Amino acid sequence: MSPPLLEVHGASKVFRLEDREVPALLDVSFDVREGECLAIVGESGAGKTTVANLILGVYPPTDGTILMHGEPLPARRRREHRRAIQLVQQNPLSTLNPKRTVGASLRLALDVHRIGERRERPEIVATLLEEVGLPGDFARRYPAALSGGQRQRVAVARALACRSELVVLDEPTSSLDVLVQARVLRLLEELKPRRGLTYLFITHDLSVVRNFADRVAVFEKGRLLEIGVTEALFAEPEHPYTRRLISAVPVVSREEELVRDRLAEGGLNA
Amino acid sequence: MIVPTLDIRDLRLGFRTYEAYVEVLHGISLNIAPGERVALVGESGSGKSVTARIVLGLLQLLRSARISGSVVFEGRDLDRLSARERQRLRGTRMTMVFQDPTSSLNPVYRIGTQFHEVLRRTEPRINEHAARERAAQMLLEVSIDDPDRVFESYPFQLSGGMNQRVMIAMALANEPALLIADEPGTALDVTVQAQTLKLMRELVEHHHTSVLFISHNLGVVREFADRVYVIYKGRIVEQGPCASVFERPGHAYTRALMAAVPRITGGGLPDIGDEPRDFSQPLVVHESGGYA
Amino acid sequence: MRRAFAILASNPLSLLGLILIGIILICAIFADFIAPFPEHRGAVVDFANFNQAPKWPHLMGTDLVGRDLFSRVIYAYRISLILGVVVLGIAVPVGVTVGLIAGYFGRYTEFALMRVTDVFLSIPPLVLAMSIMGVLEPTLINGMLAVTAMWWPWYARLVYNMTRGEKEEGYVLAAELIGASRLHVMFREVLPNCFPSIVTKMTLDLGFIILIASSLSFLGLGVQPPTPDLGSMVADGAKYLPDSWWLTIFPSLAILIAVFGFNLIGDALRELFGADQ
Amino acid sequence: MTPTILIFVRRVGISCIVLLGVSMLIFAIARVIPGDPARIALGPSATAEQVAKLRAELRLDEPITTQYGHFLSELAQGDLGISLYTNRPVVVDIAQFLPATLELIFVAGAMMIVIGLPLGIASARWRGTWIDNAIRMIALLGVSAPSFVWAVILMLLFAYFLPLFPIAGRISDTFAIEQVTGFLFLDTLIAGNLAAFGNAAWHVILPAFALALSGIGQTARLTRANMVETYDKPYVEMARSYGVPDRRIANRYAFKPSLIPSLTIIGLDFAAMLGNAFLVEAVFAWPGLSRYGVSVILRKDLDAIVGTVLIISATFLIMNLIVDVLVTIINPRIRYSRTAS
Repeated sequence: MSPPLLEVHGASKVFRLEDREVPALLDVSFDVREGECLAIVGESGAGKTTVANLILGVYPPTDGTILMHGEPLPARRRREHRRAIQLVQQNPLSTLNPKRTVGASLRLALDVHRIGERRERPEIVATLLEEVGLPGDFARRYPAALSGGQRQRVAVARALACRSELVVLDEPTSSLDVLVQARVLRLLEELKPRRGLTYLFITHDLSVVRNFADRVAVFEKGRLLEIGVTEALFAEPEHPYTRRLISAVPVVSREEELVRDRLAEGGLNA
Repeated sequence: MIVPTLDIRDLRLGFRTYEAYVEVLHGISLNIAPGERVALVGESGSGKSVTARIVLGLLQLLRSARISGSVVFEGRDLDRLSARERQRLRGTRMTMVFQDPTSSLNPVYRIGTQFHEVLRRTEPRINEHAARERAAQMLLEVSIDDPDRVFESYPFQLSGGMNQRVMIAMALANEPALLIADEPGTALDVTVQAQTLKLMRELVEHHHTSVLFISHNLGVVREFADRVYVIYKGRIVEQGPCASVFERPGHAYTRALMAAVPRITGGGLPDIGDEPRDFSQPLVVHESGGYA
Repeated sequence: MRRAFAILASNPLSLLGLILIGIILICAIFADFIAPFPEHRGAVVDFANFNQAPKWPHLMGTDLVGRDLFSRVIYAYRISLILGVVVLGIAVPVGVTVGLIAGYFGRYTEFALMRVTDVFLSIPPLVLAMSIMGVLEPTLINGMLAVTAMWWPWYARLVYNMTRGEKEEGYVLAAELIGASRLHVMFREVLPNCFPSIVTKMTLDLGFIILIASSLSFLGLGVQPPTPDLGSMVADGAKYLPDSWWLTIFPSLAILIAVFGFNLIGDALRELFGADQ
Repeated sequence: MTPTILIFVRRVGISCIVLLGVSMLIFAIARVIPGDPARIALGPSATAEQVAKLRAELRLDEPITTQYGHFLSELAQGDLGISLYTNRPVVVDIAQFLPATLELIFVAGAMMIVIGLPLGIASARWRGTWIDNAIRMIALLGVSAPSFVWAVILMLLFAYFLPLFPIAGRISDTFAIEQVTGFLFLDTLIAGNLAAFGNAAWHVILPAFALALSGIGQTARLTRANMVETYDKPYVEMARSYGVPDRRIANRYAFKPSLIPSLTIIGLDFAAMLGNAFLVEAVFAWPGLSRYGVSVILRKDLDAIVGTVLIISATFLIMNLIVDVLVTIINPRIRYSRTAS
């Protein structure tokens, strides 16, 4: 088993509103290992996004620590900390600045982290686009001229541009059509070993998780209920909530229906 | 002979813009028997939602829309009806459930007021008290047992699932012949979506309501509908009973769709070719299906 | 840009706006060649032709000291436009910067900056300009100062509201996560998305500045005679209503046409940019 | 109702802070005055001693912060100082002139809402048709001219050429009405003189309309824009799908949510009216705050300038508070959100 890339120890997050406190995450600990894809599964209010934001350093945890390569990540992150952890967002419509070209959005990552010589950067941008399956001359286009799937590919290229180690995938395909979703997921799967990436995959879609993630962590109402290797968790879901989630999955074949209903009742081996 | 609830033949829709004339629907035909649940499944931009809006007579209000073909509802050709007569059908004989329940309810009126408005469509003189009673009865049917609290609430004070149930109750309150459901519950959590769909299915069965169910989610369609039409870029490419379409998809596009869905049983991510190879093949009709 | 122009020209109303403003701009820029009596912009007295109703060569008639009203209206346009350009030249950068900072930083910065903005917005615009003009000497420069002081908060408010909205957009988060500086995020990421609204407002405001400036001089708090000014021309003429109607009606129409023209274009721009999104 | 009251208290607090800021700003503006106000007040014939004495009386020799401190403590006692122009307390002057201005503004404000809102609704409901185009044109014309231009044009048309309305003043000289509140509408009613009430109403129509025109245009334009935006909302489509008639959608389903942003702008239009009233009053010889305001500004009468601007801003802030309360009542989302912002 590979060593942990990122460790979350006893992380809690409480949001202070004017007249009350809203706990979003309660004493959560887990780690993400180098080269794996850890899926974080749950419904709205589960704390998935809070976990992502803590790891990305959007805001600091109320309690607990987050370690990267065994080093604690500070609350105020320097540029170097930013580079290693990148995000692919859910909404392809807003993830790219509509007033800047695709190339400019990618160039920003290179400029900020001084990757490559200034002269080489347009070349690097083109290479990055090709790596995510887009023609290099897309650099001149504005996001309005791109489809949802193409925008998500650009977002992936942006994460690659930073030479990031951990990519947080926040429902990256949930607003895409099923054919496009399949292609984008495929791309992500291919990039992972080639670029030595580690994924934290946030989703509510268990069917995708089953085929895409190495390990799964199930969250509900800010708590981590269950975490385990995908195969094992889908063979023997321990927690009743996990079973409820599985029972709600819409399936397209009789065979799946049988498996799902047995899982919902307790597990394949029960 | 039974009169179908809805019979669409060779429906075409185009929009006249400044630059050109864009055809969105290229002649689709579709029918729904009384009490039948029929799904129209396809990707975004395939023309599902506009079809629903033509049936309701909403798109006809747009001056840029050009519509041809026939839409016969309970034996009456909608094209021959005046705008006023079409309006009279809406909310009484045909109703609609929308994608995002919370934003589909008016944010500045209480649920009770909005429900009253809906009931007034069939009974214009219904008073508040009677409306409350009728509405409470409907809310009980969608498993809301504290109707009074719900009536006093504004939509933003209720959860998405609650609002969805309220919408379903409103949609069925006037005993419509046809319910159009446009991606119902897509904005909700999976467990809530599963619950409300189950509830809706039971209810329409109980009330013997015909349903036109619009969705992009094959799994949801399979669980809800009796029969399915697959639409691709404004053309129906395949139709038949859910069981046979899902077991033996005949059309290249349907097969690709089915293949692209990741399975809960595992087996890895699907491998999808880049180009739609033969998605424009002619219509595939499954023998056991179809209703005429 | 060319496409935008083509769309503007295809709509009869915005075309009318373009034509009106085009004529006014040409008049203002080439006033020395277009005005039939350029010397009448100053303190000229021609008692032989005083207070005459419109007839050739005095298209709009003459005023009480015999100056050609048409020439004076043209020169008044020039001064109004210079005023408008200078005011916006100062007010827009100031307001935009304040709005960006308040909207992007939030919290205490936002509270402080927006309360200052509120203070300026809480004094009815004309009253604020009046007090400044009254306290200072009524000259063109001071007029610009007074109008600028009442104008920047509107841009601060506009950009502040937009920034708060844009801040929630994914691309801002993406830039922040890459590690881009705050300056970059504010001025390179957020600001370009505010441009359409800013440009639209600037077009509308060129009209409204003419309106406010003429209001000030109508009250005797604007540009002083003998400099031609639409507002003071209306004020002077109003004393001789209804007999010498041309003294008030033509300057009034001149204001109306200019503001109307800018409004037409502003509306068209708003629709154009709105449709783009 | 507690949250509503809480919001209200909060808004009052913020308004007070803003008003304090206004006082500082206007105080600062008034003190950068070039030339010596004492000299201007006393005229060129006054001796240097007299000027020095007045300077001391006005505390002009002290640092500006001390002056401001004195000003605040006097303000707390309801004292705005003495006008050098009328030699009376500024408070008394304002009390005399303000009611006429407020009366004008209230009537204009009522016109703005009663005419502007329905025009906006009609324009949105029949958008794209000739009705819409006509209303948009009228609204655009309304905002395209300063109110003094409208005042002059209306006066020329409806007082001179078609003598339907009086040319100037608040009430005909034949009526002698005892001043109780300063508001003629109230005073005539108190006096029980309906003829005088009617005469006052007849006098106010033309100036109020001139003042209201740009507000009417603005309100119509804004209401239309908001309504058109609301028409694209899913809940309007849902109302349509339930066969709710167009008229009911326009007047109810789309109107109420659209009113929320419109109201805020209507509040700002009131502010513009407070300023524009100066222009209209000048044209129609309306005995309001205008002549006083312009006179004190031209004479650099410090206390009177500060007092006038402060009162006008306070009026504006109070109107905005009223608007805020209305918005809160209409918008349940504010009323019921526990974290009102």
